[in-house]
Amino acid sequence: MTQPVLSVRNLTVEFPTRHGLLTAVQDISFDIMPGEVLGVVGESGAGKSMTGAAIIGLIDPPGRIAKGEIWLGDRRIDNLPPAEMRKIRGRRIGMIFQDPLTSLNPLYRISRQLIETIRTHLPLSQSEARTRAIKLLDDVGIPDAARRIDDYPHQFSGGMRQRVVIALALCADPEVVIADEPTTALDVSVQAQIIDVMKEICARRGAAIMLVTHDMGVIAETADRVAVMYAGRLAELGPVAAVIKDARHPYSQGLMGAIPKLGENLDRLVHIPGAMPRLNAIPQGCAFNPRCPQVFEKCRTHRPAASEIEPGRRAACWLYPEVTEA
Amino acid sequence: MKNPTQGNAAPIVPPRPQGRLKAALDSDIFYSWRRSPVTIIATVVALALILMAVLAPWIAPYDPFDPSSLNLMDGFTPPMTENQFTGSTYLLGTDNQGRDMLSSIMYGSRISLFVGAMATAFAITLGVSLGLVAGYNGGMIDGVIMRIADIQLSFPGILIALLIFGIARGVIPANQQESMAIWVLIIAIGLSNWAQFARTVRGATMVERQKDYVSAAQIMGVHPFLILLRHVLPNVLGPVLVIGTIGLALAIIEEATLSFLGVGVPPTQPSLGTLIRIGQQFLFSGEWWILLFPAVTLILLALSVNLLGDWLRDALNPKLR
Amino acid sequence: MKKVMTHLGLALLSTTMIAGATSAETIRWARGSDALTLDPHSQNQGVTHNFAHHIYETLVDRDVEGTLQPRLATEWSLKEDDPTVWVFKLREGVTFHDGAEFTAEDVVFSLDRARSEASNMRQLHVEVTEVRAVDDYTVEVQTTGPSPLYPDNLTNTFIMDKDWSEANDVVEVQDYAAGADNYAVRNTNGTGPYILQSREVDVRSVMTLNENHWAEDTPAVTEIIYLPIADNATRIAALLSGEVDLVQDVPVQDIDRLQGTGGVKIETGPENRVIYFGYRFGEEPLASSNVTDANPFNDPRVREAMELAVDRDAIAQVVMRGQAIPTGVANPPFVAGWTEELDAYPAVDLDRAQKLMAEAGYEDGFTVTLDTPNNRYVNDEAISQAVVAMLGRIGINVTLASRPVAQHSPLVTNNQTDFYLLGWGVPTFDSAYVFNDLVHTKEGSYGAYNGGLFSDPELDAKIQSLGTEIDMEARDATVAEIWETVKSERVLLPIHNQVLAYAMRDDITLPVHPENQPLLTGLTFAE
Amino acid sequence: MLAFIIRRLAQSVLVMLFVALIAFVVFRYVGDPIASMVGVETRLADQEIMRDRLGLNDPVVLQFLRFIGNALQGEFGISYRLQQPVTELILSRLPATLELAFASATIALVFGLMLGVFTALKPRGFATGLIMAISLIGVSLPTFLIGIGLIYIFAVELGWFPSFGRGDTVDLGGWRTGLLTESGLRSLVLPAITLSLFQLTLIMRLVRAEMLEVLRTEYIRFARARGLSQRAVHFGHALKNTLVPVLTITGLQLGSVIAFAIVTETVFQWPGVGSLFIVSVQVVDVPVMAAYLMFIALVFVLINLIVDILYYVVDPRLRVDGGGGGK
Repeated sequence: MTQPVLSVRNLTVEFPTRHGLLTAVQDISFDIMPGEVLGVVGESGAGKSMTGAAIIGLIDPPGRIAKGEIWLGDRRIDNLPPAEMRKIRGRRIGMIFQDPLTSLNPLYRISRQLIETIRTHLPLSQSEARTRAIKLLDDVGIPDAARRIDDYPHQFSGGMRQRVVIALALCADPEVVIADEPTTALDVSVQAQIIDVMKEICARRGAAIMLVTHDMGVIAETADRVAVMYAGRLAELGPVAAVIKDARHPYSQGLMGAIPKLGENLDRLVHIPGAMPRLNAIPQGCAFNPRCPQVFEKCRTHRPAASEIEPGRRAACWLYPEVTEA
Repeated sequence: MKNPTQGNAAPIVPPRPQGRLKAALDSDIFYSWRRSPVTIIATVVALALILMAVLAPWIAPYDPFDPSSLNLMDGFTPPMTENQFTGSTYLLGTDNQGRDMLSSIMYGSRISLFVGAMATAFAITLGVSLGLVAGYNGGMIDGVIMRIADIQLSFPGILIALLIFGIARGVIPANQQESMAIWVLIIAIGLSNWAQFARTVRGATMVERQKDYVSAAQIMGVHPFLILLRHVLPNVLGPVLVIGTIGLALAIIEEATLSFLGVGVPPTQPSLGTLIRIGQQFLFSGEWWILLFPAVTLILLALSVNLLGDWLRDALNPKLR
Repeated sequence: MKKVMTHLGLALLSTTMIAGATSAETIRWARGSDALTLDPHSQNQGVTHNFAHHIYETLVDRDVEGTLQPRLATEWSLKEDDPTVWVFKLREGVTFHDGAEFTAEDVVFSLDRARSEASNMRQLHVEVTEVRAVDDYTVEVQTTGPSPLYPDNLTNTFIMDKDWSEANDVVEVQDYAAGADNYAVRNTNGTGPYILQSREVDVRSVMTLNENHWAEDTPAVTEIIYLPIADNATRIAALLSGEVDLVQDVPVQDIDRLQGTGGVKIETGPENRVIYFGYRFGEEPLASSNVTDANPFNDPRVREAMELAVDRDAIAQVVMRGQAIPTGVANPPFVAGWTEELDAYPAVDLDRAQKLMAEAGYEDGFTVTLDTPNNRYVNDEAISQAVVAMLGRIGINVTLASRPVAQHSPLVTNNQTDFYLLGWGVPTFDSAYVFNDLVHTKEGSYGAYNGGLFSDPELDAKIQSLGTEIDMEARDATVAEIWETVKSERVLLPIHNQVLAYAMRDDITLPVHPENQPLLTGLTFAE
Repeated sequence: MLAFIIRRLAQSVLVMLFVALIAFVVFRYVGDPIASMVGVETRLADQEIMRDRLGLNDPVVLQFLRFIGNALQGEFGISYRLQQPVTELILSRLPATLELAFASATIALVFGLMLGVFTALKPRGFATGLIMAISLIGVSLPTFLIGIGLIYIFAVELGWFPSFGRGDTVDLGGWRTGLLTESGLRSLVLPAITLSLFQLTLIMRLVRAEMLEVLRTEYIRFARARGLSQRAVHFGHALKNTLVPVLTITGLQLGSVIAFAIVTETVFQWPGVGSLFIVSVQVVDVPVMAAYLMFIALVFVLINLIVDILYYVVDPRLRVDGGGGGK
């Protein structure tokens, strides 16, 4: 069996606030296999982005990883000193942010941003790095890359800019790319293109993708496996097709009730009454229990762990006998 | 200038139901207040000074504005020392006219605060109105207003206030200048501080103007300006409050500087700045209390108001520079 | 200009400004303001004259006692058979700084220049119709009528070199309207004891001893560095930190402290200047008063009540820190016509003052605005403030309007004030100078500063007679009569005569000059 | 670019005209120039003659036109007080003010930038709290009190620095500098610090706020996520973006340093244009006041122009969008 390229073990992220500790991510575990696309889905505030930030070591203070481990291949990275972690970012884990309009430094030419990143990680000369950068731009589908590389970000359209962002994230050939809502800010018409470009270029380079989105449609079309998050916890994890067809967690069931078409916003389509609790008001037991149509006594008192209910599938719900307490 | 649409990523704060926003905001503010001892002290000091100023006519031991109550021979009495001629004793001593320093400071703070508050209120009114007009109309009007604001911002308030004071001196008949002095001061300081408000409000207005409800209102026949006012004001309340607080401190200092330069309120009704101007003459002659107490009061007042403004800025986190 | 600057640069490089590094003969002399101009006839202003006295000289001047002394004139007298002509004998062997010889034609030229239209010294020479040289060292001045006190007017009229003036095109006094400046504004050629080496307006001027000066005694001070420092606190700080040696304008409140400071001492003496209040006469109601059917000041009882309410001693003691001589007459003791009887003033009597107010129909008092300058006389604003408080006690509710002198004095000359403070110096040391401007009805060249519009035709006649009376006894009698009326009518409300204070490092001595025009030639060093 | 500059220039001319009008109107009606030109003892008839000669009795419009015409030629007439051509007076005072302004601006900029960046990068440190608190005290202290306090402590009590003036100066072809002598430099210390404190706090707070905001932006997060070094992120990416808005405000602040010098120059008897102005205000020396105002306006306009052009150079977005309507 191949070793996972990225392995998250019992990750818990906390924010000390005046209301006490807010647990933004609680006890999450998952693996990403080489070349695999793992979709992470959930409403805003479910902890998806925070998980991504935790993996790459960029949680804004005062937030911190309170528990758990993150392994990149056979190297544990959640406790690395900042300097070591910097060598991993960009080099071994790439990250793509939501808004291409704000992800690029407006004052520097694309070339400078690319070359700077390449040379930070790879022992290349200025001109070698430039060649590599042009190649990358070409790969992500920027026409006339050799000329446009010396443009400023504002001279590109939104979709083009996100391609540049992808090129930047991939310029040192990382093994994993964390794409945090990479298309949300884009025009519907280019969303699909960007997803395709990203998927294709990663596939070509053998990079795995952790695709964070609240757009179930994107997941359905892109991901191999999907992780459903609710209130900072993992609700369900399994192959995309299986989860869509036969979701096990009542929340996932609600989520899959109607798979939105690509580009439609999940927030408007949740068919479950009520709203996700605020992080400072997560109920005892299962976080979903106040909204769950199948709630019973145990749900209100005991918290289910995301446990394997059949090979390759995990769910955190007391409906399944295999589920253990967290 | 900053693009007003550009938001900040605020990853830690979970989304809140819109209806409770206000309550939550309030409690947030209260919480950050409680957590900052400096702010608590600043609040207490500011409140004490404001209270002292407002209540001066009732709590001050003497009325320093009533000249007939003064005894010149009481002049230069050191703090808590018996005057050699009159035998009177004053907690903070007396000035060169025999005025009780404590009462003078109370009444002086009253004038300084009054001038500062009125000038700030004037600046807010003017700035908000012009900002709305500029932001709503755009084009030429916007250009003219913002260009004037630019000029205004680049000249120090003192110079502008001096100018306005000069104009007033020329326009107002000699025998009314004294009674008008305080209003001239208010207008002068107000006119030198409006631009910040105008800029903030203009930005917010330009954002709001794009929104659907404005055109909807237009279709429904409501004057969009009214709608804008209703929607823009709550949005800019935070920044205006912050700029206003800091502006209040600035206005108080500006009043002091103008009075120091001799173009402030009449010496028979001294503000803190006038008291400092008077006291500064006695810097080398040993009557330190005439300068020290008003100066400390002024600094405390400006500092506590500034600290409050600073804290408000952090607490409301408005997009400010 | 360039040359002067280079010169200055060199001069500065050779001097050190740091405290303590001064040679014994150099005096760093700080004042509140700079001379306005070097043109000696362009400004009739004390600071300017004081500066000029070191470079230029006058025919006569006053010593520290205020007595007239010979300077460029050695003798002067009325022509024996013609009281309308003054004869001046000039000092021989005097040279200008450029080496030119001083002769009668220079005096004729200078007096004519001082009388010319653009001259600010003109009013002191209005009676003069002609100045003529009799010989190289005798000059006659022809006046319209007998002018017994004309030499008193000459103490600030400086003598320039005719040839130098013609060569440099400064025959005319600076004319603002011409839009160009005048060589004499920035360059000098006098006969005085010091030669100007460099000058940066408002910053510093350097003068060095004139080795060829006619005086027998060589002054102890060989170099003067003149430093205008406007801010009172900064000026005193400069003395305390040893950056200057002499401060001429010492705020009264700092005198005590300076006296108690090691290394610094104070010289004080009375100035020839009286501080007084003026008020509006006439039936017309006051513009600033709540009494709208009458003028309270026109009632002699109100004026007496005011005099009884004002505590001159308290003002002198507290506001002036003892640096004032309270007086009951608007005439400094230096001036002919001053007597002790006139100088007496009543003790404060609030009961009587209140009774007088009631008799006059103002038991509830009245309101009025007092206009005061705030940058002209010693503690002018504070004096006014104190008087506001004192008048408040007899029900006169005074609003204080305080302005820089530039805005204050037009109010007085244009009669736009009901009640005002003013100070009056008497450079001629003669009462007529007071009467002409303050007491005579405002008409023609008389009564310019009679801001209260006091008018008494009988007094006017007497005042006018003073100008031509040559019988000094009769003249003195008239002066006494006029003062009698002025005092009993309370035409003015005099407060005190200012006392001047100079502060200096303790090994030098400079006595106070009554017109505040000390010559540094009189400065002595301790052994 | 050219069109942009031309548009700015046209605006500048309008601004100058506007200021000229104010300068003229204000000072034409403040006080009585004659009263300040002549001694107290001058007779009224003489004053009237002078008034006529100076053209003060002409119609106001005519006086204004004359004012503009003369101003265009750098001709502001003769100072009523000092009887010297005003332009020459201002030019001779200019080096002092510019040196003071330059020294304070440098102090303000260097320390403001350093402290601003420091406090932004260590937002939670104790030192940051301390610096921020002290900076607030700095803002709350009126400049004149700071100046008097510094004189009292460092000149009178300690005797370290001179209390007034510029010390020795050296003439460099018309530019009288105090920067080349020891006493000149020593004299510069206290006034420069006094004048810089307010601007320093402003710049520091501005830099800090701007930097904090920039550090929160996505492109900084993205830069970090690409593994760029701390140094590259903070000083390569964040600082430059911070500097764009800071540049504008700081540039304009520089103009106000020159104007703000009025108070400092008065306290320290610094022989610059500011103290010339204050003395002129006190004696209503109209030509000097008018010229000073025009001079400040000119400085403002020039700095504004330079800042605009710099802005244009620094921010590539403006170069293409052609103007940047948001500004």
